[in-house]
Amino acid sequence: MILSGKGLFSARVLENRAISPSTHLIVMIRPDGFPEAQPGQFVSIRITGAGAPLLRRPYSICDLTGEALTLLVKIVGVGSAAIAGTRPDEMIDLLGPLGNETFPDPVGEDAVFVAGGAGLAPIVFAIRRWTREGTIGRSVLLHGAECRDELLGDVTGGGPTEFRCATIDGSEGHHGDVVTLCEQLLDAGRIPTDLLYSCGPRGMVKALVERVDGRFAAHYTSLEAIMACGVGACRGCTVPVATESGAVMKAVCSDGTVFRAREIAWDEWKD
Amino acid sequence: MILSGKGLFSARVLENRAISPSTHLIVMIRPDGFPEAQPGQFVSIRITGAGAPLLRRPYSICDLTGEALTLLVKIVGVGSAAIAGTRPDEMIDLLGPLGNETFPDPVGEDAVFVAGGAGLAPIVFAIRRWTREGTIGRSVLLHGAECRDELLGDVTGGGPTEFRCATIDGSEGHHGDVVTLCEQLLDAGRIPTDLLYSCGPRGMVKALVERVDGRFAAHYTSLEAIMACGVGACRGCTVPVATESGAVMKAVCSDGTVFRAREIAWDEWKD
Amino acid sequence: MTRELELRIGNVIFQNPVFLASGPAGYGAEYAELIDLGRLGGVVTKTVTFEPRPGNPGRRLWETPSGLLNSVGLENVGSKRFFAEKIPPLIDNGVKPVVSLGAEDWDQYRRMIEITASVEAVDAVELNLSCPNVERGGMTIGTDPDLLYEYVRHARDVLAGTAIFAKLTPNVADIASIALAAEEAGADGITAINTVVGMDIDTVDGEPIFDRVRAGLSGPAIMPVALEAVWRIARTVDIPVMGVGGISSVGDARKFFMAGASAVQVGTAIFYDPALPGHIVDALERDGVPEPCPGMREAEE
Amino acid sequence: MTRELELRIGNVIFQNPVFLASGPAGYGAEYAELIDLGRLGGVVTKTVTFEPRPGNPGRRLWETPSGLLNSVGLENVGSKRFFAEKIPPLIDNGVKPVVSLGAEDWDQYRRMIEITASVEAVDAVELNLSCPNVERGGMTIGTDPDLLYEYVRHARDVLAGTAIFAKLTPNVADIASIALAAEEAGADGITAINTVVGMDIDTVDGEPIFDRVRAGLSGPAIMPVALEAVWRIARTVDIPVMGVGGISSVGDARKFFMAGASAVQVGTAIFYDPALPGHIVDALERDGVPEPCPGMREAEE
Ligand SMILES: Cc1cc2nc3c(=O)[nH]c(=O)nc-3n(C[C@H](O)[C@H](O)[C@H](O)COP(=O)(O)OP(=O)(O)OC[C@H]3O[C@@H](n4cnc5c(N)ncnc54)[C@H](O)[C@@H]3O)c2cc1C
Ligand SMILES: Cc1cc2nc3c(=O)[nH]c(=O)nc-3n(C[C@H](O)[C@H](O)[C@H](O)COP(=O)(O)OP(=O)(O)OC[C@H]3O[C@@H](n4cnc5c(N)ncnc54)[C@H](O)[C@@H]3O)c2cc1C
Ligand SMILES: Cc1cc2nc3c(=O)[nH]c(=O)nc-3n(C[C@H](O)[C@H](O)[C@H](O)COP(=O)(O)O)c2cc1C
Ligand SMILES: Cc1cc2nc3c(=O)[nH]c(=O)nc-3n(C[C@H](O)[C@H](O)[C@H](O)COP(=O)(O)O)c2cc1C
Ligand code: FES
Ligand code: FES
Repeated sequence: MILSGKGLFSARVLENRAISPSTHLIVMIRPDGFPEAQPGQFVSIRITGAGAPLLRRPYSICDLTGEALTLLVKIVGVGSAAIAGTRPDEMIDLLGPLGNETFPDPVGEDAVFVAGGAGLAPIVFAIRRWTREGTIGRSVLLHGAECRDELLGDVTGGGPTEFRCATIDGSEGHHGDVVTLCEQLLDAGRIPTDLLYSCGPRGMVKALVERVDGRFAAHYTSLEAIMACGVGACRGCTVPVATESGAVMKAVCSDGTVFRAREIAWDEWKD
Repeated sequence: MILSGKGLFSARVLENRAISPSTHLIVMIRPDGFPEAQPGQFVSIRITGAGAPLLRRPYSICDLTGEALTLLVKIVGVGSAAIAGTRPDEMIDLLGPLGNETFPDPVGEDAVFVAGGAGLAPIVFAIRRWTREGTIGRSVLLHGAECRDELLGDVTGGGPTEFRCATIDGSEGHHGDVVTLCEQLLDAGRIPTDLLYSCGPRGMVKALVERVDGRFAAHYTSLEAIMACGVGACRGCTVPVATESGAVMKAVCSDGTVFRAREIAWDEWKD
Repeated sequence: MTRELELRIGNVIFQNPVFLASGPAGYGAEYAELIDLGRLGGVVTKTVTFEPRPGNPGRRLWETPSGLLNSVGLENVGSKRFFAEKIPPLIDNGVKPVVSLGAEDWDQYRRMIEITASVEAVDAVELNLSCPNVERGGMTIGTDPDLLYEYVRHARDVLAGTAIFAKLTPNVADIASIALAAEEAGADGITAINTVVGMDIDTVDGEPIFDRVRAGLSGPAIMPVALEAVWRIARTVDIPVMGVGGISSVGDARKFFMAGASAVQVGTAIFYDPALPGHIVDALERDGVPEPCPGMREAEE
Repeated sequence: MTRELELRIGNVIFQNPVFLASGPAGYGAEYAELIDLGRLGGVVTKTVTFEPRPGNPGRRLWETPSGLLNSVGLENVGSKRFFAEKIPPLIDNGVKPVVSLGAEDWDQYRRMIEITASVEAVDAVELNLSCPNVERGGMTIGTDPDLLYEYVRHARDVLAGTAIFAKLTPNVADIASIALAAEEAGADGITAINTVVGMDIDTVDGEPIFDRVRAGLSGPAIMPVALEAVWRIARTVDIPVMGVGGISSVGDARKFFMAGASAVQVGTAIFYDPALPGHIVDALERDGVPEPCPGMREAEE
């Protein structure tokens, strides 16, 4: 599927709210002409100012309504800090919507969402949209983080049926990693097994594939990779995908961001 | 003369006032231990933030009292814009005081000061200090700029006996360049001829040397050059100075900033 | 004091001297929604090799201060699919392709030239004699004037009437002498520069960023290096030079013309500023192409 | 997994492997108020030539993206004044000088080596075989392994017991082979890299920034280039390598050790952060010297 209509936009910041000590929810006025987008698509933001980093920074669309475009930005370096520091009325230069493969609509089925850290962003978009549109059955969101301060809470607005979190240090929710939480809930028969949607650190997604993937009818994951062009041109963001004729290189930006998790040649994909 | 005591300091901004559309007067709390300095000395400021320009930016001391250190900053590029954008309570990382040759005290004599644009800074320091200390006789400040908006006005506080300005476009004061103004005042016998102190664009100082220098007992000028170290080490800021055995290279930062204007080999010094 | 916009190489005409560099823009089509490709002098397509190449495993991109390291490794669909699928959409949309031909080894290279000769729609090629990411061929050819002569000579012999640019690596002691060898072998123009060899290390895991360790540095960091290479080459050869390397503003493009370039290519900058190539065309249309610096043609000091 | 801080070259001991690079810090004394020179492994003094040199006319410095171009042209006071006036204050203050010796031509070089041999206080030198700013000698020597061999060999023969570092230019196709020539000629260590050749143009007056056109690029922009050079050299020679080029943080310094360097030099960064060399010493004292990457010694792919 090739989604078209991408372009360069300048978006005015409406609201910038810290939802954890290091993460901001940035709501912008949807720019004129900004195309319809699907969960799993992203925008790429130009960092400006004296000698800012060269490359744009990719951010999943966290929500898109008729009026607003929302991003969830975790501060991890200079680019994210600049974006998280924007104030209402400032303009953000963005390229998008990018990505051609998105989270497929559950069309009424139940779904489990596993989100690690800022991987929550595209998951939130999926839950909000499908809940608004009534195309999802029961939805369970499992959100993992290192500690309480890293948890992003349920920022889904018209959220999931059920929300649970896990912290490695046990400071809130399940004590341990979110994959183990998922496993335990599966063992206990407490969560549905139709669809699994995930986004988060590679280690988390890989663990999902190894430990729980087979127990779901399908597992879709939105991947991240360092990107330059965002449009499939530079071949910089590739991920090895297993095919019958061996691993082939797919571009996360244009062949994704969403892949069937078990197709990824995880062992050949180094961070 | 080698002035010592230079060091790295962090100075808190007390006040930042625009004195023209492109120029700011920045008053900082004099940092603990910041040494005594003389007119013609400067500080070198580190521009921070993501990928800011590498080199520090040199700024003449515009005033130094027991409590405050003042700079005059004209916005011409990214570094000056960053400094001019600092807000009260922000800290400025500065290296100084730098420069070993300074404007000599007039010890009671009369003096003419010619300042082009932001070249006003070290001149202001000289006038304020010598007026405070009562070591100067009659003082005339001639200040030139392109147009009214570029004029900095008489920011000297306890200022000179007389202040005149010149604008190239005639939008304020004498219509024409400040050197011609100086020449006319000399011709009319309206200004003293003991000492001339100058600072400004090279073209201005060169014209002073060519056209009026000989009519003063002495002419001292504070020079500018692109600098890296600011301490005489890198030999990047050199100016050719005529000596009996031909031109020798002197460092503006450590052999200056003040030179006898007629010693500069102006024709060999390209900008 | 400005020059005409049109760039002519034999019978081949480019409407203006602003190109997309080989690689960053892929096959062109990927950027068609973001850059008005038809307004440019041409699009140098990403280097194609006779057989498809999967490219390098592991990380492929890494930012450095004002620079970008890449280790894409010439991933491409191979000559067959390239000419069948990638060239027609460009031509159909009024985009002028300059086909970048890779050289893995002599045999592959000959076959690549041969198939290119058979494609009538293509009348301009750039020989990538300089990619630092390929083990065989690539960089070796670009650093050895004799070998380079052979490669260019062969292309010249087979591709009559085609405009041939030889793209050089800066990772040599004297790029001008390499350019001279290309000129003598019959190249119609020189493209300079390809990426500068570099690497980076992840201090957390204590390992090189890239599986293949070395990568190619591009972006503003290398602009002064590219500019000097263009200056030196333009003083040495009589054929036109395409300047490339770190151009990230209209002013940068102007510098390359002043250094003696007849055309410019924009690479890395399109990642953050896809509007730049168009802005350069605007500026040249408005102000003309800058003349070379007066000192450019003077004898070497 | 860390190494000792002390660096030993024969009988010459440096208390730690952190140095100031030749040039930016002048003769050392200029920075004495800002950098605690006695805490460092040593200070490589700015290159000195037998006769004094006035340096280049015109502009000497220009900033580029994350880089600095310089065309100082080896301005120095000459060997006589250097040994009489510049070395004693360093020694008296407990600072370890490494004397950078310039090579204008064979004759001047021989006299430079001779006078150096007569100064007992000096037991470490760096041969600057690579400055791009001098017309005669300089870059030519550093790009020609045979010539370089002669120069290093001569220094080795005359300066018995002295630690000799050969400083190399990156402006070559294969810096490792040059390093090998230096090792074979008897150098005790390699310093890499000197500046990368570059230039810039003033778009307002349409003239090159520097009178001599070409200049040397330093600073963070060249860090990936320097790191790769060090990696390649360290895999090739058995003598210690001093890494230099764009080090602007403690993390950068760590990268050079991981790439195989036995010591690091800080140049351009002291202009904006004079505290950096001290911070690197602090970090090494706290965490030890990082081990080379596991892959560093493996056979070349
Ligand atoms: C398709 C996609 C969607 C994303 N969505 C979100 C989101 O919704 N919210 C969010 O907070 N983050 C998201 N990210 C990650 C975000 O792009 C990076 O955190 C950001 O680019 C880091 O930039 P920086 O300048 O702050 O950090 P840097 O200083 O550049 O680097 C900090 C760390 O981040 C790593 N990094 C740098 N660039 C990237 C990159 N492009 N992708 C992954 N890691 C990188 C570096 O290796 C380093 O470890 C997404 C990434 C991708 C590829
Ligand atoms: C000893 C000394 C004292 C100075 N005192 C003052 C002062 O009191 N007030 C004031 O406003 N300015 C002063 N300057 C000039 C000031 O340092 C420059 O305007 C500033 O460095 C420009 O930095 P930027 O990043 O804003 O401009 P850039 O973007 O770097 O450049 C803008 C323009 O300024 C020129 N420039 C860059 N660096 C320098 C430099 N170091 N010196 C001169 N020109 C430069 C460039 O060539 C360019 O034309 C002084 C300079 C020196 C050497
Ligand atoms: C991601 C990427 C891929 C590249 N691929 C190629 C290529 O296939 N063939 C080629 O000749 N040059 C390739 N290059 C080099 C560019 O064409 C150009 O020579 C170099 O990047 C310097 O220009 P820049 O700084 O404007 O990018 C590539 C550069 C980048 C950044
Ligand atoms: C202003 C300046 C002067 C230099 N002078 C010399 C020199 O005299 N001798 C020398 O071997 N290298 C000289 N260099 C090169 C540095 O020693 C160093 O090799 C290079 O700058 C790269 O390191 P850096 O990026 O840390 O500065 C000079 C560099 C600069 C910036
Ligand atoms: S970022 Fe360029 S191909 Fe994905
Ligand atoms: S700036 Fe380094 S000598 Fe003056």
